[in-house]
Order: sequence, then C-alpha cells, then structure tokens
Amino acid sequence: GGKKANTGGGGGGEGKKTVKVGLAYDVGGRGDKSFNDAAYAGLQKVQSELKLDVKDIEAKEGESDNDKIQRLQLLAQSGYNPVIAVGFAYAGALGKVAPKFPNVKFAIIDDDTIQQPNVADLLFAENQGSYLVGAAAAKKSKTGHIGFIGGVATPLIKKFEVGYIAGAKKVNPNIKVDSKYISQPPDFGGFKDPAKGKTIAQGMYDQGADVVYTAAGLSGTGSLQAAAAAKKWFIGVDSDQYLTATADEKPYVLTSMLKRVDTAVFNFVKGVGEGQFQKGDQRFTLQNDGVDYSKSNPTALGDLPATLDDLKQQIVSGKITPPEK
Amino acid sequence: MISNLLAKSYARTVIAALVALVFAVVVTSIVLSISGFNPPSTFQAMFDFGKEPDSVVNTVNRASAYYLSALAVAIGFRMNLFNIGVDGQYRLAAMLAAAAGGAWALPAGLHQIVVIVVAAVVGGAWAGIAAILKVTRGVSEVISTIMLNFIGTGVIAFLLSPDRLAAKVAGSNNVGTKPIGSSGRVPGISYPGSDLKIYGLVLLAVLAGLGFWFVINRTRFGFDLRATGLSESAAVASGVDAKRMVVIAMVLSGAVAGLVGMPQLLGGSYSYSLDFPTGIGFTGIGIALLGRNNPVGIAFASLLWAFLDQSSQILEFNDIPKEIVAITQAAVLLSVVVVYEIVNRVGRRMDQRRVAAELGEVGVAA
Amino acid sequence: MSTTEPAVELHGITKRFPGVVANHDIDIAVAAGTVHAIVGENGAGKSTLMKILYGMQRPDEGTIKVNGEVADLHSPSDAIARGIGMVHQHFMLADNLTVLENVVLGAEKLHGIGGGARRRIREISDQYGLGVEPDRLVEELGVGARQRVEILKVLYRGARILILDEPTAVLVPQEVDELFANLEELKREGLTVIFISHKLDEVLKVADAITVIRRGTTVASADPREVSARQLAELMVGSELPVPELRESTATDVPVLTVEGVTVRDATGRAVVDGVSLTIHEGEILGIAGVEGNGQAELVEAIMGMLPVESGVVRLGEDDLVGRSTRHRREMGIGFIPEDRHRHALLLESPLWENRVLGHQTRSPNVKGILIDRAGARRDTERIVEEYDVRTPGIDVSAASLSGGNQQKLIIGREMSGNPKLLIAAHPTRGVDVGAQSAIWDHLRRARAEGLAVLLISADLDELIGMSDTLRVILRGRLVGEADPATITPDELGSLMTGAAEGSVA
Amino acid sequence: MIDQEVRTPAPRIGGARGFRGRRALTAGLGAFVALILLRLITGESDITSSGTMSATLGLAVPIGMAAMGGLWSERSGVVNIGLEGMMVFGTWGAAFGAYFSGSPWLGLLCGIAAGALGGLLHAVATVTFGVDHIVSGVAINILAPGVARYLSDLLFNGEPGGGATQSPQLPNFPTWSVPGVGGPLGDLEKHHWILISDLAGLIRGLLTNLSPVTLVAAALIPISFFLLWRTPFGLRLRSCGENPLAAESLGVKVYTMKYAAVVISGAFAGVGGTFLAMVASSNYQEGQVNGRGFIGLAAMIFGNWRPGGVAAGAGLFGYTDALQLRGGAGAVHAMLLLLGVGLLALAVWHAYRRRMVTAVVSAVVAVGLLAWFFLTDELPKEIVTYSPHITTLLVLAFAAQRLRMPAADGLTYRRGGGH
Ligand SMILES: Nc1ncnc2c1ncn2[C@@H]1O[C@H](COP(=O)(O)OP(=O)(O)OP(=O)(O)O)[C@@H](O)[C@H]1O
Ligand SMILES: Nc1ncnc2c1ncn2[C@@H]1O[C@H](COP(=O)(O)OP(=O)(O)OP(=O)(O)O)[C@@H](O)[C@H]1O
Ligand SMILES: [Mg+2]
Ligand SMILES: [Mg+2]
Repeated sequence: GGKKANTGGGGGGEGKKTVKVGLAYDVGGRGDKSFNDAAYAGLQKVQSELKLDVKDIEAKEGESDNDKIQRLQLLAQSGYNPVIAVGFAYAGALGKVAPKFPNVKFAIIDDDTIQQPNVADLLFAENQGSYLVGAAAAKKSKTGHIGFIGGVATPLIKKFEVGYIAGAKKVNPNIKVDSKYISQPPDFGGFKDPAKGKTIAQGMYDQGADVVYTAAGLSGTGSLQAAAAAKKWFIGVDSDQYLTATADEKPYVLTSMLKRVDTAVFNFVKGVGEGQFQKGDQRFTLQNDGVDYSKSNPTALGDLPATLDDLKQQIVSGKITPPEK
Repeated sequence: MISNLLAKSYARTVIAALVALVFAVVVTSIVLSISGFNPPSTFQAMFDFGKEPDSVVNTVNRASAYYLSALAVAIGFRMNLFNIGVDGQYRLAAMLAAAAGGAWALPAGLHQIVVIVVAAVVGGAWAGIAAILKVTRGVSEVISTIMLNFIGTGVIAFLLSPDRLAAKVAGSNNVGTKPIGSSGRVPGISYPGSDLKIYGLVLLAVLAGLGFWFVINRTRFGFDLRATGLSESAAVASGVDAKRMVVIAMVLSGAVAGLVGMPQLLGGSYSYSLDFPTGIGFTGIGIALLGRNNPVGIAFASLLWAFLDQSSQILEFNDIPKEIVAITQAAVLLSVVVVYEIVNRVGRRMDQRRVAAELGEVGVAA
Repeated sequence: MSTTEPAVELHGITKRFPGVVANHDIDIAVAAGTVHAIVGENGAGKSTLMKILYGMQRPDEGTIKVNGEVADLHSPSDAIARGIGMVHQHFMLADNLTVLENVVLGAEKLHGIGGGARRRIREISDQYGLGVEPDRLVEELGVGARQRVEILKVLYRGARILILDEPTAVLVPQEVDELFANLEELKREGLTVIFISHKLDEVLKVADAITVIRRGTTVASADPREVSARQLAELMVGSELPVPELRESTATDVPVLTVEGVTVRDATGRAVVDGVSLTIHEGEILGIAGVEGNGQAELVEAIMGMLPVESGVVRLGEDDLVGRSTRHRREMGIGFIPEDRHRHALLLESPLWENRVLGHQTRSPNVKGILIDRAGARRDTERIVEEYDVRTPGIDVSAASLSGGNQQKLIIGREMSGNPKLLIAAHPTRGVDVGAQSAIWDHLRRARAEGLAVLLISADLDELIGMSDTLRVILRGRLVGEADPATITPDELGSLMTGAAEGSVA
Repeated sequence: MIDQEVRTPAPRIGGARGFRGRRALTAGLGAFVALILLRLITGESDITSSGTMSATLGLAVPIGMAAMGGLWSERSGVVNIGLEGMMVFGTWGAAFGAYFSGSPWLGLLCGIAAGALGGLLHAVATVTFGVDHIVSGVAINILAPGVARYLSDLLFNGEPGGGATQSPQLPNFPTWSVPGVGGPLGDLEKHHWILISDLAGLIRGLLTNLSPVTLVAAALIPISFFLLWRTPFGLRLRSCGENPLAAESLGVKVYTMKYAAVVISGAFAGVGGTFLAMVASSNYQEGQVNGRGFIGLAAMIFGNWRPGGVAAGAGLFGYTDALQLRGGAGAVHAMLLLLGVGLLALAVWHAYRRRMVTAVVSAVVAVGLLAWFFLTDELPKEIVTYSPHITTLLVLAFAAQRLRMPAADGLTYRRGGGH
C-alpha cells in the first residue's frame, strides 16, 4: 500500500470520529529494509487489521530539533492519536511536545529518557537477539573467523556488536571477530551507503571470515551482495532480510536478528485502542518475542535452532545475561 | 522612472529579486500542475501554515543559523575565496564550545561569552588550516575545505565519545556533551501566540550582520578585502598583502561559521549531540549567493529560505512531496542571478549612455 | 579574381554601442594587391570596423562587398571562408596551447592537427621568414614571435585579404622593418593588406592608400606620396600633434631612488633582473628602453615590493626598502602608474571615488584611523577630476564607464597626490589619445620641475627620448647601455634594445 | 630575423608528451614497489591483495567519473561544482530506467541521460544566461536531491520496496572477467611471494568480476584523452577554456563547444551515478552519492586537469578508502610508515634544492608520522575512516604544486565580447 492509498482516508477523516495513527520516521526513512521498514510494517498491519487511518512522515537529513518538534506537533494537532516517534533522535523533541498535548498518546522507540504520563518508551533488547545470531555465526563458521559491520558507530549499534560478540564467544571462545563501522557519528551516511557496506564485507570475506552480521540499515544490502558473490553467510538485522533478498541472494542469508519494531508499533496502537495505554518503559525482549532470530531459511540453519533455542531459554530464564556494552 | 530606479544598485537588486521570485513561483506551479496538484491551494496551505506563530518562531530561529552560515560564506566570496568548509567549521566549533560550556562552571554573562568565543576560535582555527595550506603550499581552498569537512567529522566522532568529551545519559541512545548549566544559557524571546521561543542569540546574528556591513563598507580592512575580491592584481599593486588577506579573511569566515550553531546550542539544545543539525554550511552557500553577499540581501534570503523550509512541512499532510520547495529554492537562486545580470547590464548601459550624454559626445571619447 | 574589382568595399557602415556610435556611415574601397592603411585617433572606431569586416560584429547598417560580391558575414568563419584573415590589436592566442595548436585551431580540416599541419607551418614559416617553431608553448614566446604566430595563423588559412590592427604597437623599429619586409612579400604574392597604425611615418612608408577615420566616420582619403605626417595628423584630430619634450634640465644631485646590484629570479630560477644598478635624482626622469619582456616589468615590481629581490639594495632617499611591504613603500612616497591599468590600477566596477582610495587606503584624506573617510575621499576625487580634466559626469560612475584616456588621467591624478618623491610610470600614455597624451606629459613635466624623480618605462621611443633626462637600455634583465636622449635617434635606440649595438651611444 | 625570445628557457621540442608519460609510469611503478616493501615490512597482506585492488577500482570509479566530468567541463572553461547534483540525477535516472524497463542497460542509458540533463541545465544557465558558474552549480546541488526525492515519491512510492527515499531492487548487470586470469593468479597470490604475488593481486583485482559500467568508465579515460588532445573537436573545446575570444575569432563556435563539454560532463557524472546505484549497490537510495561529486572535483584538481592525473587522483583516493574499509586500522597504520618515509625523502630532496623551510616542515611532519607509527599499534578508528581525505590533503600539501587550470576557467564568456 503506497502513500496514495491513504490519501482519501486522511483527507476525508476530518468530519468523522475515526482514529488516526501518526508515525514519524528517523533519518533513513521508509524502505531501509530494516529499522524504519519494520516500523512501517507495523503501521501497515495497523491499517489492514485495525482498519485505522495512518500517516507516516519522513525526516530530513541534518534537520534540527525544531523540525522534529514541528513534525510531532503537526501530527498531534491534526488529530493523529496515537503518535509514534521512530528513533532516539526524537527524544528531545518529544519531551517538549508531549506536555502540550496531554490527551495524545505518544510512543518513542529506542529511548528511555522521557518521563511523561502520555509517553510510552518502546525499548528493545538488541543485545539478546544479537547474542543468538552471534552464537549462530560461531556455530556456522568453519574458519573460526566471523565479522560484524555496523552502520554508524552509535551507542545503539554498539549494543548489537557486544551482544553478537558475546554470543559468538559463548559458542567458540577462540573465535576471531572483525568489527567495522561504515561511518562515524554525526555522519549518518553509514546507514545508506551500500557501496561501502559491500566493500567492507568483501574485505572481511577475503580475509577469512565466513559469516558477517550487518547492522547497517540500507547499507546491509551491499553486504548481502558481497556475501552472495563470495558464497558466504550473511546475517541480517531488524527485519527478516531473507524475505526481501533476491533469489540468488536468498541461499546466503543465514538468519536475521529480528527487532520487532512492527510488533511494538502494532501492539502499542492496539493497546491504546483498547484503552490500555501504559506510560513508561515497555521492554521488548526474547521473552515477549520483541527480539528474535528468523528461521525463514531452514536449509541454511540446519540443526542450529536446537542450540539457539536452548540459549534463548537460558537468557529468558536469566541464566545468561548478554552484556549491553 | 525606470531608468532612475535602475541607476540605483539596491533598486536593481530588489527588482531582480522580485522578478526572480515570481519566476520561481511560476516554475513551481508548472511542476505542481504536471504532477497533478493544485498550485494555488498548495501555496495557500504553505502560506497559512507559515504564518502561524509557531512557524514564525521556527522560521526566525532557522533563519538565524542560515544567516550566520551565509555570512561566513560571503566573507570568503567577497574576496573570491570559496569556503565550502563552513559546514565542518560550525559543527566542530559547536561541539567543542558545547564541551567547554558543559565542563566549566562560570558566572552568567561570562559563561555565554566564553562559549561563543571558543566557538569562534575553533571555527577560525579550522578554517585557518585551509588558509595556511593555500598561502604556503598553494592548495586550492576548494579541495582543502571539502576534505576538512570530512576530517572534521572524524575529529568530532573521536572526541564525542564517553571516554573523551561526551557524557552518557542513562536510557538514551544518544551521545552528547554534558549539558551547559543554566548560567550559560541564553533566554529565548517570547512570540505572541506561540509557546516556542525565539532564540536569544538571533541578536548575535543581527550583530554579526551589522559588524559585517560595517567592517566591509567602512573600514580600511574592509576596503582591502573588497579590493582583493574585485581585482587581486590591483589590490596587490595598491599595497595589499594578498596572502595575509587570505589568511585573515579565511579565519574570519571560519570564526563567523563557528557562531552558526550558537543560537541553537545556547538557546535550545544546551548540548552537542548526535542529532545536532548538519548541512547548514551548504545551505549557507546558496543563501549567500541569493543574497548577493550583501548583509541585507542575505537577511532576506535566509528568511525566505527558512520560510520555504518551514512552511513546506505542511505539504506532507496534503500528500504533496515537500521537496517541491527544493525546486522553488533552486529556481529562485538561478533566476535571481539571471535577472540580476540582465537588470545590471541594462543599468550599466544606462550608466555609459549617461556618461556619453552628459559629456555631450555622440561619437567617441575624445 | 578580377583586378578591376576592389578586394573590399565597405559602404554606409554604421555600428552603435550603448551610448556610443562607433562607426557612422563609413565608406572605404580597398584595391586588391595593395597595402591600405586606416588611421584615426584612439576610439575613432577602427577596430570596430575591422571586426565588422571580419564577421565578429554585425553592422547595424551598411553593406560589405568582398571581391565584388555582397558578403553577409555572421561569424569569423564566414569571413575566413571568403579569404579574410585578421591579426587583432590584442593578441588572440591561448598561452597554454602550442603554436601548432593555436595555428590549426578552427582550420583543422586543412591539414589535420598532426604531422601534416606541422609540415605546413614550417613551410609557411620558411617561405615568409617568420621563424616560427610549431611545438613551443605560446606562453614561452616574446611579443615579436607572438605577432608572427598571429600572421602565420592568417596565412595558414590561405587568406588573401589580411587585416593587421596595430601590429607595430609593441615592436621595436627593427622588428617593424622586418614586418614591413614581410608585407612587401605578401603584396608581391598578390595579397591585400589592411593596416592600422597610430605611427604615421610608418603608415607613409608602407601604405599604398590611406583612409582617415574621425569620430567613427571616414573623413578623408589620402595618397601617401602626397601627404605629410603632419597633414595626416591634422586630418585625424583637427589639431597639431603634441610633441614629447623636456625644456631644461631640473635634475639635482640628491638621489631619490638608488638601486644597487638588484637580482630577481623567476620560479624556474632564471635571473629576470640581473644585477641592475641605477640612481634617479630629484627632478630627474630616467627612461628605460627595452623590448617588452626583458625584465623592465620585474624591475618595477621589485622596486614596488611586489616581487622578492634575491640580492641587491633598493633605497628611497636614505631608507632601505628591501624587506618592506608594497604598502610601506607607497606610504614612504612612491607613486605607481602600472603598465596594465585594468589589471593593476583600477577596480573597474567600483565608483571613481573608491578608485581614488586604492593604493592610498592608509593615508588622508581617504582614511580616519581605521575607517575609510568617505567624505574626504570624495572631496579629493572631485579635486582630481577637476585638476586633471577627467571627463566624467560624476564621481559615482564606475571606472569602467570612462574611456581609457580618462581612466589614465584619474590614475595619474591619484598617484600624484600625497606628494610622492618617486613616480614609477610604466607606459603612461599607452592607448591614450593625443589630447590626453599631451596632458599627461604636462603633468609629468610639472611634477619633475617640483623635484619629483620619475622612472619612465615606455615602448614609445619618441616619448622615451623626448621625456627622459637620462636613458638606460635593458636587455635580458641587464642594463646594457646608456644613451643621451638629446642626441640619440629612435633607430639607434632600437639597435641598442635588441643588442645589435653594444655599449652607450653618445 | 632578430632573435628576441629573451624570456624563453631552452626550447621544449616535441618530446614533452613522451616525457610526461614516462614520468607517470615511473611514479606508478615506484608507488607499487613502495607498497610491496610496505607489505613485507608490516606483514599486512591486504596492502596488495586482489580484493583491495578490486575494491579500489569499485571506489575509484564513481569518483573518477565525477572528476572526468569536471575535467571535460573545466577544459571548456565552465567550472562545474554541480557534479554532486548531476551524480544524484544519474543515480535516480539509472534506477528509473532499469526498474521500469527491467533492463540494466536501459538503466545505464537513462543514468547517463539524467546526468547529461543536469549538465544541460548547467550549460543553459552558465553559457546562455551567463550565470556565475558557482551559483549555477550550487543551485543544481540543491535541486537534484529535491527533484530525485520528489520524483521518487511520485514514481517509486508504492512499488515493492520503493519509497520516497529509494527505488525498488534493480536488475543486475552481468559481470565479466578476463578469461584465464582468475584461477591461476589466485593461487599465485596466496603464496605471498614478493612481487609475483603482488602483481598477481593487482592483475586479478583489476581484471576479474568487472561490470560493464566499470569497463565503460575505464575506457572513457583514454577515450577522453584521445578526444580532447588528439582530435580537432578536442582542440576546439580546450581552446574555449584557454582563450574563448581567440577561439571565436577563428570561427570556433564557443557556445556550442561549451554546451557539448558541459553536457558530456553531466553524462560522466551520470555514469558515476549509475555505477553507484546499480553496481556498487542494487538500488537508488537518497544520499547515496554522499559527497563523491565534491571529492571528484578534488581529484580533478589533484590530477591537474589531465585524464592521467585524474585517474591517479581517483585511484589514490579509492585505494586509501579500500584499505581503510577492508583492512581497517591495521593497514592504515602501516600506511603511516609509507607516508613518513615518503615525506622524509621529500624533505631530503627539498634540502638538496635548498628550500629549507619546506624541508624542515616536511621533516618534522615525517618524524611525527614515524613516531606515531612506532609508538602505536592502531589508529583511532574514527580517524581511520577519513584516511582518504587526510591522505589527499597531505599529498597535495607536500607534493610539488605545479597545477595549472585552464586559463579562462570559470570566467563568464559572452559572444562578441572581445574588443
Ligand atoms: N563592445 C563594445 N561595447 C561598447 N562600446 C564599444 C565596444 N567596442 C568598442 N566600443 C566603443 O566604440 C568606440 C570605437 O572603439 P574602437 O575600438 O573601434 O576604436 P579604435 O579606433 O580601434 O581605437 P584604438 O586606437 O584605441 O584602438 C570606442 O568609443 C569604444 O569605447
Ligand atoms: N565589451 C564591452 N562592453 C561594454 N563596454 C565596452 C566593451 N568594450 C569596451 N567598452 C568600453 O569602451 C571604452 C574603451 O574601452 P577600451 O578597452 O577600448 O579602452 P582603451 O582602448 O584603453 O580606451 P580608449 O581607446 O578609449 O583610450 C570603455 O568605455 C569601455 O567601457
Ligand atoms: Mg581602444
Ligand atoms: Mg583599435
């Protein structure tokens, strides 16, 4: 469903008392095949299953807090309720907007700093999911050498990295892990430079790594290309990248670390609709399927799920606590 | 009357700007129509939204950063130096100034001044690298400032780590410098009907503009700078030390660039973090050119630019891609130069005709 | 080609520029196989007319006939196709291209751009004795060689009608003779030459027919065998030609400028000024003669502090200048009239009063402290306009809107203000018409009488001989000779300048 | 005739070009040998591996194309700072053509056409309307991302995987290798034999798994050289950048030449854009160009407005970038040694030529770099990311500056403007 599809609803909804759901993206926007897309998937599910009007708005690279304030405010003013802000960058803006619209329910993804009665913080245990795919990588690796590519060296992405490394070491304490970030903040270009993603992945494969986990938004597509060309393993992130890979790439997608932003978005909207808004932290972990690994390529995974599900159990039960940083 | 008007250079500029604006609106309308949108209602929506109090505040705030950035670019342009590095200069400056402001507790008044001075010094120093490379090694400032933008990003990344200048905030995935305490903040100015505040340091932009105008038009130094820009060879023959001028102008440009982030830093965010705005340096190039490197022209240009950026936000709610304003902006920029060129040529011709007429010569200069 | 038809007929040509009618109802017929001279004051419209004939500018009215056929010339290509070639007043060469590339440009169809073209260029060069080397970069060539490249360019295209716009302005007499020999050669081959010059004796020597243009229109035709230079001049301007001369010596023995053993090297390490020593006293005009490009420009720039001096001493009065900035030297009392006024002396787009400030931006009446004193500068500009007879409607018009002569008068007025001790005047009357020329000479004479020391550089040997108290000759960066301006002739001076004669000529 | 070429140094007869060629070859060989030594000393085998070479190629192509675009334009006297925008047009055009036709080849054509269209706009503004070249270029850089996003919103939004900021997945180009190079050289390379393995790496990296766009890009460099320096068309074009008045006076259609050059310039940027969208990745993505147009401009100046130099500039940038992306901090750390030794040599050379200030500065920097090399094992990764930019700056600052831009570059030219 494209943007055109909801034009009529948005415009015609003014008179009726329909619920309208607004969503503001972080830089990168819809179609990054990972984080933002996952949010969009959730929104689509809201649209199709809950039959609500939805509106999603993109951010502009390099914009200031005021733009974000304005965006959230416009959504709130135009009758969108609830409103979801995708990404920690919205924290400052939401902190200023939320008090002005006490009747609007807000949610922010990946941030835990706002303390307002009408704001829900949707947080993910990326380290847990990454731990599992790290274990998968170590198990799958024949060379004892694996790689991690981060899009931008932000604390959030580093959380993926530490979880991944911990998981890999759990399986094989001697494993060698190459880590590399495409760009350094405040340059967020690393999330959308597939060319560099590809070059880095090639480098890792050339130097002996046979599994690479890429947490880099759209740059991951470049990494996947490199995996297919080198006929080595690729691990995706956020969404199930097996589903969006091309036919020749699919065999090389080992698994993806799922960050169920879609579930979070859907559940949040549904909860608000049912009058069950909860302010404050809502943690999405392995326990509540907020993070997970995908099993859409069973041929590749082979007997890995047994090990991984066991680890998952141990994490859920608290026996293992993957590090956060 | 028209001839009288054209004789005045500011009148030429105003006429050119108005004609260009009309032209840009026409181009935008055509694009909108082709894409199946209704131009009048689009402009109406933008205008209505743009004049809301909140929008006015945001427009002014945005314009203040654009203004300082364009001013920095204009200092270079006035002497044919092309400082593409304003972007890196202001980001590095804002980051180090924020770190300094957050780390030091100083009495109010002094605190703000110290932060601003640090920013200006850092911006100037970063630009100074390009200047030194140019005068000692002949490296084109175009290349060096492009490279320094990237390298500056690297330096910021290096410093903006919890091990160095950044402070980690629990629960946040952002990293930023330690927030500047209340003694270092600049209170905002209220605007009726809005609970957003106009940054207090909008006044800094105004001061910088006045300073620019005064220095360029009224001082010896400004004369030397303009002369170098108009004709470097003539300036050198007149006793201007061109190399020194390059260094001074570039450092000055960088110092003003350093101020770009100050209104927001001291008036809104109080800390430099990953979501601090980027790219204003590049916007500044366009605005400086639109404003013809003139402080008043740049003021109008940055307000127009900010207004377009601001009011376009409403378009997404009407399902019109807001990037249409980029087309408007580019069209204004291109057409203003063309129109100015035409108006100016007509004016110059009148000038010459006047010279000839008043000397009573039909044929040639005797 | 019919011998009875004129090669070129221009009829009723009118060309207007904004504010100026450059050509007005011009009629000229040029017989085939002749050298036809066109003379007229600066700005009379000669170059404009030639550009119309060469298709570079379109006439507003009038017809052009080439070899009897009406020609509608839209671009130089049309003119070239009809066998017309033009050597421009200002060189039309790309410095960073080779001679070969400059020559074949636009005519690549003839012999390609490689070996064939190279052979053909050597052929033509040998045939007319031009001595042009095809693979040299043009920037390495001196003015004479550039001139010959320009001529070769035209010949290469097989032109039968040659337009030469002031080809001799930058040449020394010997080179002029060479050029004229070339013209004779061309004429023998049946080519037609249209020749423009301000130097009337040259015109009389070489031309078969003369047309005089005044204020954009043809005022007379003259037969070179029957007319004298003086008569021609009167036709041109309607008044007598001014003569550069100094009445009596005003030189004292107080040295103002002392240059001792000054050497300046260029980027490649070659000495462009090589151990030059000279002294100029109060009230003395010292002229330096030399073919362009022999170091006079560098010497001037070294004295002005615009080029670093490798060794040697430059003193103004008792003060050592070495190591001082250009600004400091100007403040100490050096005035400077550069040879290229557009590049070095003017801000063309700025008003006259700002141009008054240029070069004096640290001194009253232009400044107060660190501020520009607008009122003072404007007042003083009014004074200069008045005293130096700068023809302008006001001081707020841009410098570009003045004619060259008036620009030059403004510059001289400016450089004379603030009572300089030393004036460096490089080609002070170049491209300036006769009226302004005599005014400028008057100003120089007056200032000299008041004790000014002047370093005069000029390519106009009459001016140099007439205006100097002392004459020195520069060749390859060295001062090679000394001459007495009272006795030397331009021809003798020319030999000294090219190194054909050694030492001093008494 | 009187000899008065007084200012003239010894004449440079015909052989100048051959000399330049030989010097470039020597420099290239020297650099390669230095890299081999560096590999031996530091044991970083990635320094000359085929992977690095092939990544270099991939990273250098878009920059090289932008730089060649700049060269074409500036050789005709038009400064083209709008290359960045034209590349954006190229990425979008390629996606548009390839997605809606299903053929990568049409993608290439559309990418080139879109870039050329950007060039055309620049030409109309600068040549016909006499707009300042920088202004026009900046306007194009503002326009291009806006137009691309606007059109994406209208055309890609709603297509599978498409949106306002990116196109759907695009069809791939086939890749091609020089037959017989892949296998045996791969074996040789693994042995890490001096010179032989290095050469094998170089050859294998440059001759295997090539996309047609890479081949086109590589071919365009000698083709450009030939067209610009060996044909009448090129001579006319260059003459417009050196002295348009003279060109006009000889019947050259200056406007036409400038139009041709600037449109070709845009087309080159279009090739670069196509490469980014279709070879380096598999869809158009907003922000994908990411400053490469500007870096191309730098590579052009670095290359002294000559195709060989441009290729070297793009190659240097691509190589350092490949090294930092693939090898990371270790390999770049090794480069410190190379830079340090190189600078030290330069310092000695300057001292020999008695340019003492330069010599001392070079020596100080060299010692600093060497100290850094020996005292550390790695570089801060934040800085390593930008090593190509630092290298470019250092090389420009310390290499001899004998750059010469076309004499009439950037000047607005009016027909009949001469007098
Ligand atoms: N392109 C132009 N635009 C406007 N005015 C022009 C232009 N070219 C020439 N003129 C004017 O036309 C008149 C004739 O100029 P032209 O160059 O033909 O004179 P000239 O006789 O060649 O003078 P000189 O002896 O100085 O070369 C002058 O007043 C000049 O200012
Ligand atoms: N292309 C042009 N456009 C407008 N005006 C021009 C142009 N070319 C020349 N002029 C005008 O023609 C006049 C003379 O210019 P030119 O460059 O011929 O100077 P000059 O030869 O030194 O002067 P002169 O021959 O009058 O002493 C000036 O008024 C100048 O502004
Ligand atoms: Mg003239
Ligand atoms: Mg003339």
